[in-house]
Amino acid sequence: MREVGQFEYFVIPFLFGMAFVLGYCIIGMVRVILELPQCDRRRFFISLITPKTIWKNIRDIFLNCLIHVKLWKRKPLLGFMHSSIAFGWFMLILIGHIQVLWFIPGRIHTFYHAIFFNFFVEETEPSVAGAVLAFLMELSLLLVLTGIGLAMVKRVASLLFGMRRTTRPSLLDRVGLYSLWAIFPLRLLCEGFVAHVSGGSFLTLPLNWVFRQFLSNPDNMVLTWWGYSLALCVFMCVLPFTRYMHIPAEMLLIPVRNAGIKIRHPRKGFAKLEYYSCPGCGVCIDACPMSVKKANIKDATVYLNRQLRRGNEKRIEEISDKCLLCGKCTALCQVGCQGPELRVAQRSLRTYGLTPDYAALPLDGIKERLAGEGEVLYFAGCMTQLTPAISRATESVLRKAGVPFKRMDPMGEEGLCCGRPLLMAGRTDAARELMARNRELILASGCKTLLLSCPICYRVFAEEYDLPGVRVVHHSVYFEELAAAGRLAIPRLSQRPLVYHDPCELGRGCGIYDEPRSLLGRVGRVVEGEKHHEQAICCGGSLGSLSLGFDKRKDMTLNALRNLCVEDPEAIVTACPLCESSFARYADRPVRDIAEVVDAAVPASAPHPADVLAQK
Amino acid sequence: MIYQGKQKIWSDYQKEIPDDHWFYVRSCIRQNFFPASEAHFVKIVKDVLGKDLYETEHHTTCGGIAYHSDTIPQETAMTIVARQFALMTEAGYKNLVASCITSFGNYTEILETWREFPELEVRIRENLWKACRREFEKPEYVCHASDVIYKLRNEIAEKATVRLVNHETGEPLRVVEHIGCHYSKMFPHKGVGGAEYPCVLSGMVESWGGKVIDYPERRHCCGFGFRQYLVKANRGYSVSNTHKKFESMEPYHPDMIITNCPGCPYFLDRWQYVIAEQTGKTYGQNGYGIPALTYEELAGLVLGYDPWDLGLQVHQVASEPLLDKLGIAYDPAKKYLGLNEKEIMKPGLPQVLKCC
Amino acid sequence: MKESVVVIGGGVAGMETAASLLSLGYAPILVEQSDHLGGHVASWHRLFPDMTSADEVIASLKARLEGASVFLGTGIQFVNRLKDGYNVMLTNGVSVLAKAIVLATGFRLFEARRKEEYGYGIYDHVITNSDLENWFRGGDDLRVPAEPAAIGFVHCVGSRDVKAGNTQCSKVCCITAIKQAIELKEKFPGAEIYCFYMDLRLFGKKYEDFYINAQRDYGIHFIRGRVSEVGERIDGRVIVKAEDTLAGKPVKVSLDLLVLMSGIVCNPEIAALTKNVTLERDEDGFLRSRDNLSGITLSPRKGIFYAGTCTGPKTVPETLAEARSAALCVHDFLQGRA
Amino acid sequence: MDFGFSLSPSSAVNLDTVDLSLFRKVEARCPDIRTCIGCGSCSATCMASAWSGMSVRQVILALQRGQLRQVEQKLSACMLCGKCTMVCPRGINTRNLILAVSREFKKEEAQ
Repeated sequence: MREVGQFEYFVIPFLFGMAFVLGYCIIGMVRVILELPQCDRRRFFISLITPKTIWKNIRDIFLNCLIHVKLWKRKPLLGFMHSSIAFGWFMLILIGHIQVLWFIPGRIHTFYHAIFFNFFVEETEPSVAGAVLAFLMELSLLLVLTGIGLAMVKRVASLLFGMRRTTRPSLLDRVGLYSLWAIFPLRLLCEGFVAHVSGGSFLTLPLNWVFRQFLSNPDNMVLTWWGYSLALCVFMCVLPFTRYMHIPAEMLLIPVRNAGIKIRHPRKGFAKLEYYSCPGCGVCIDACPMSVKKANIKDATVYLNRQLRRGNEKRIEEISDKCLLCGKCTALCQVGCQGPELRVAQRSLRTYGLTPDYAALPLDGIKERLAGEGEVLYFAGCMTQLTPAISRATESVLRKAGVPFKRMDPMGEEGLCCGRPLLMAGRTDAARELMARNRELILASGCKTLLLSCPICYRVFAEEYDLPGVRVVHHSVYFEELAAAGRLAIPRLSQRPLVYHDPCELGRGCGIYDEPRSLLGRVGRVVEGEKHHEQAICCGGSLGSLSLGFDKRKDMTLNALRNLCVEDPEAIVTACPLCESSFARYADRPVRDIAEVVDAAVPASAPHPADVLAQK
Repeated sequence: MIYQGKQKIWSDYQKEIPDDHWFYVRSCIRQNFFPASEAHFVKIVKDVLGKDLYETEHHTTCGGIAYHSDTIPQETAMTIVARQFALMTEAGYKNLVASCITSFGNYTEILETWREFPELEVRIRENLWKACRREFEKPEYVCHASDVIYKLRNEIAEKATVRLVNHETGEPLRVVEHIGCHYSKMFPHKGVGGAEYPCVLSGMVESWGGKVIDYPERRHCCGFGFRQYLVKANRGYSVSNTHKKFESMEPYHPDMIITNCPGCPYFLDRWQYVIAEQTGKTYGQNGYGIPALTYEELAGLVLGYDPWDLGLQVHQVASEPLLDKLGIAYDPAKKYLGLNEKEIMKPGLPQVLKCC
Repeated sequence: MKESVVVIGGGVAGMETAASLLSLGYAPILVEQSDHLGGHVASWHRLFPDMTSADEVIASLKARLEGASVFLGTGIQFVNRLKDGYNVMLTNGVSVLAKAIVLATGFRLFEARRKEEYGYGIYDHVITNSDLENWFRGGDDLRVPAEPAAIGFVHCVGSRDVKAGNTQCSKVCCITAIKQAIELKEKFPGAEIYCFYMDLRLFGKKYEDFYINAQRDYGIHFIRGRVSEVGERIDGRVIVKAEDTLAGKPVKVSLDLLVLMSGIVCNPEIAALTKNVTLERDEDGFLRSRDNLSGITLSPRKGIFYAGTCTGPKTVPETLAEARSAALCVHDFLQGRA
Repeated sequence: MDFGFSLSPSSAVNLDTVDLSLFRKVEARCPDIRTCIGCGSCSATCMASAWSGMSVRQVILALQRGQLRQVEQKLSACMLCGKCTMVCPRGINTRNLILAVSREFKKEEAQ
């Protein structure tokens, strides 16, 4: 009948597809690496030979690309669906190659023998190894088929998979999707036809028995092999132009990211990898706080990635400007696509006819006022100027704790912005100029601690400023430390439920989740909103969005409030002046900054612990 | 422009102007810059129309220039004016006629102020008594000399030998009338026709056959503005005002401007030269300027006086094109001959503005 | 027999008062000088804030007057005080004895011609708010050009102006100007529309929405500054000068049409009416109520009541509410309760 | 000839000839610019206004009056902190407006 080594024409489509997709990916990879700035490229190459990162890369690729651990965490069914396809397919390829190595080692170089193995061999299952391999193959195939089945269910009932909204696939996406769906049933069919010759296992052998009951001419089955090969070909040929490009792209993304490289240009190098790594799953649509309004759905990161691939400049601009930069899409994204960073990079591409000039700022006067030694320097920030209750409470708490401090921006006097809003708008140069001035002031003040009320300021001071010898701390953390050290006598007041809202910049931005909760826990009973920690919902007031008007934000704030009030808290506590103002506008219960809550809890007349000690 | 609308306004601002027996006070500026104008006013009123007009050499400035230049206090200005009134009372007249718009405004303002604050009048009477032992009665009527000509305009028209029409085409001349700010802007009811559409000059123009031009900036000041001109640093502002007016009237191609104020004809005339030098632009035809005349000069022209006797040669802008349009004969050779044919010297010619 | 009440003035205030008196069981006698009911509202096209048709408002008021005695084209010769009521002598020779009189004598629109500097009646393209409404109603007006490129509105013409003799705010002009500006913009979408205002007083329900719409959706320009003077250009367009007080700079603009928002001033005919029966008037010339808080419809005299704009500028809904209130006061008075 | 004085340019804004091109461009990006009521909240709250004269209100007005140099001068020290957006009673997205102006502004056109 058939002999190993005989060439069959039906493998040509597969070989063509394989050659195309490999060529495309190799060229793409080289281009991406070349587009990296030189320093980043060097860093990447070094990481590839550093054992620590090698191990990290392998682990990440395995866990993320094959197992989809993030999806498992989010919704096991969704995770199972994805990992069954990815891991199952991977196993098919892997075991396929083991089979080739085992039975026809001379053919390993042909590529196609591993894919069409059963066509070219006979009687493999009598050996124990053959039977085990065949069993494993069919187990993997079953896994993939289960995944495909689930995928089909998901297309009609995405809510079962924890996704309220999902993307509308493009035409090519559909072609890719249907060809992907076709590959594995076809493979089952093919292998079913030849199982009596090639051998098989628990799936193909019964199938083969059924087929042979009514199929007389076994040559007809060559057509199915053609179908299988063509399905593979179609899938591989459209792959670069569909969401499935994420499969190869992510494998490069992981090592590049692990090398510590950041997005510098929205279209080149790392950014390109990011948007090609987007699987288009649409998790970010539900994640996006703007999605409460239907009109904003098309502004989720998945659409940004799609438009970046297509080069639709107008939409790219719109999507980039609208985003609140809350970072929730990144937090939930299984490939960790950095939507906000992509957008900021896009914003920074623009040229402006007007460049700010901060030369007129009376630096000397402020320096003179700030001159001192070793005190805490409190920078309230612009937004806190509009919520004086926060700065007053902060000052009061500091006083009660006996912490000597100086205000960097007293109410009503010349103040500077921290520079973060400019960075968010992509005006990096202006931001750097402003930051240089702030830095000068801070260093001139001789402080050892820079205390911030506003997470927006906190993030930029912590991440972007070079302040040797100065500790940058947010008041929620600082007060928790004071309380833990016994310098703030907080009598545990009650079991009243207080919900804590994670400000985007403090939570997802800087990873500060626990200290505010533990501080708040000293005053009352901390309850959580429906979504919290890295899944917290932006208040809608973010400075990150450039184009979102005031009237467009109300629904977001209401949605975030709804989320916070599931446990019917007595008050909403947050640690950001902007969140506080946004919520206070529409909330049906008190909204407080954590500083206000702490200040109210610490008795005004309480003797300072240090004084008490001194008296003893 | 709805002419009937203007007539309706004019009917609301009918000012009572006495027919005869006037006490005439001259203008400081006009005596110097346009002496022939005042001379011809006296001549026309007294000799041509046979009215009673009294003048005294004892009258002084009304203090208006000093007052508007912030160099004397109001009380001083009032006392000066009180002395003029005393002269009038002593001469037995009750109708005051001022040659100067600022004087007219000054007299009106002071009388209105006394009406509102009678104690001030008492004090001024004391001041005057202490200063020169004089007493006065307030005039029954205060008029401007142009009010008198307005009143007599039809009598003049009857005696006129020239009409304000282009003698070649028969078209009425396009005349810009410019009213001094202090005529009716302070007290609209004290001026003929009010402040917005005064008809003291337009009445003369229409009565003598011309056509009045209404251009957007007709209300604007000539640019003198006292402090604006008198302080050299402000003169740019003064000339800019005048420039604005000329830019606004330019599309109407006016043949002439007539004025009833001492400063206006002077600045509307002289600044045309300065504007021409600074911007290279002239507003009349063929590089000439637009002649800016006093109403007396115009009255003199229609009555057939010799242009050089009327003093048209002392204007910066040449009046010859206007005289040609009107068909008035003049002898170019006599332009710069003064009284008794004495040579008064020819001025240098400017670079840009065309003069004869 | 039903008690007679004389209602003087057949504008919306008089009509509503008479209708309310009718339903309270009295025999109102509505006296109107002109030949039609509805007063100023009858000459208007649409009313803010819902763009209600003025004709519909008048028609529904008329419908409620069924059964009342209405004298059109009739003035008042004199009113005499009797021992127990008043004798009202009408110009048609009818003499009415009534215990109560309601004055609903309304207002006059400020004679825009008196602001001479704006050139109403002199320049070819200057009209008033009332001329514009007449044009909206389909009346011909040669002053409105076929395709204006720029249109201006001057707020407060004759209002809040010592020089015009009226220090009061006419209350309705701001919103009327915005309404008319929007209507004109709808008719001439290509025209730039400028509103020159001293203050914008948009106090009523939905007024501020009107304002935002005018700015946002119609792109109407609001310039804070009172027009100082208007001149006519050689091409017949008007040139308007004002100070842009927010910029601190003079501003000028050429317009194809200028609309003057003539204000509400007192009706001078009140003087003749109150010859025999003295009724005090405020400094602004409007009738003085017994008090301006709780007795706005009460005159200082027993049996004489006020309704609507005879006591000061008011909007249509305020006028109607006040008319009903006046009818109730009359009722209380005739029942001996006040 | 030097008279020692010269014509001074008019300070009046002539709306007939005013250059609104920048305003129109900004308006297209940020239509709520039209709804400014000139209340001055933005300037009053501005962190930079004290030392730079920064004023969004005046920028909006200057755009509508075609005074491009003033636009530049009144915007020169913006730190984009967003306080003006927070306080605007009309909800104008002033940051977007400032960015739109900065993008569309051309120095050479302002001369």
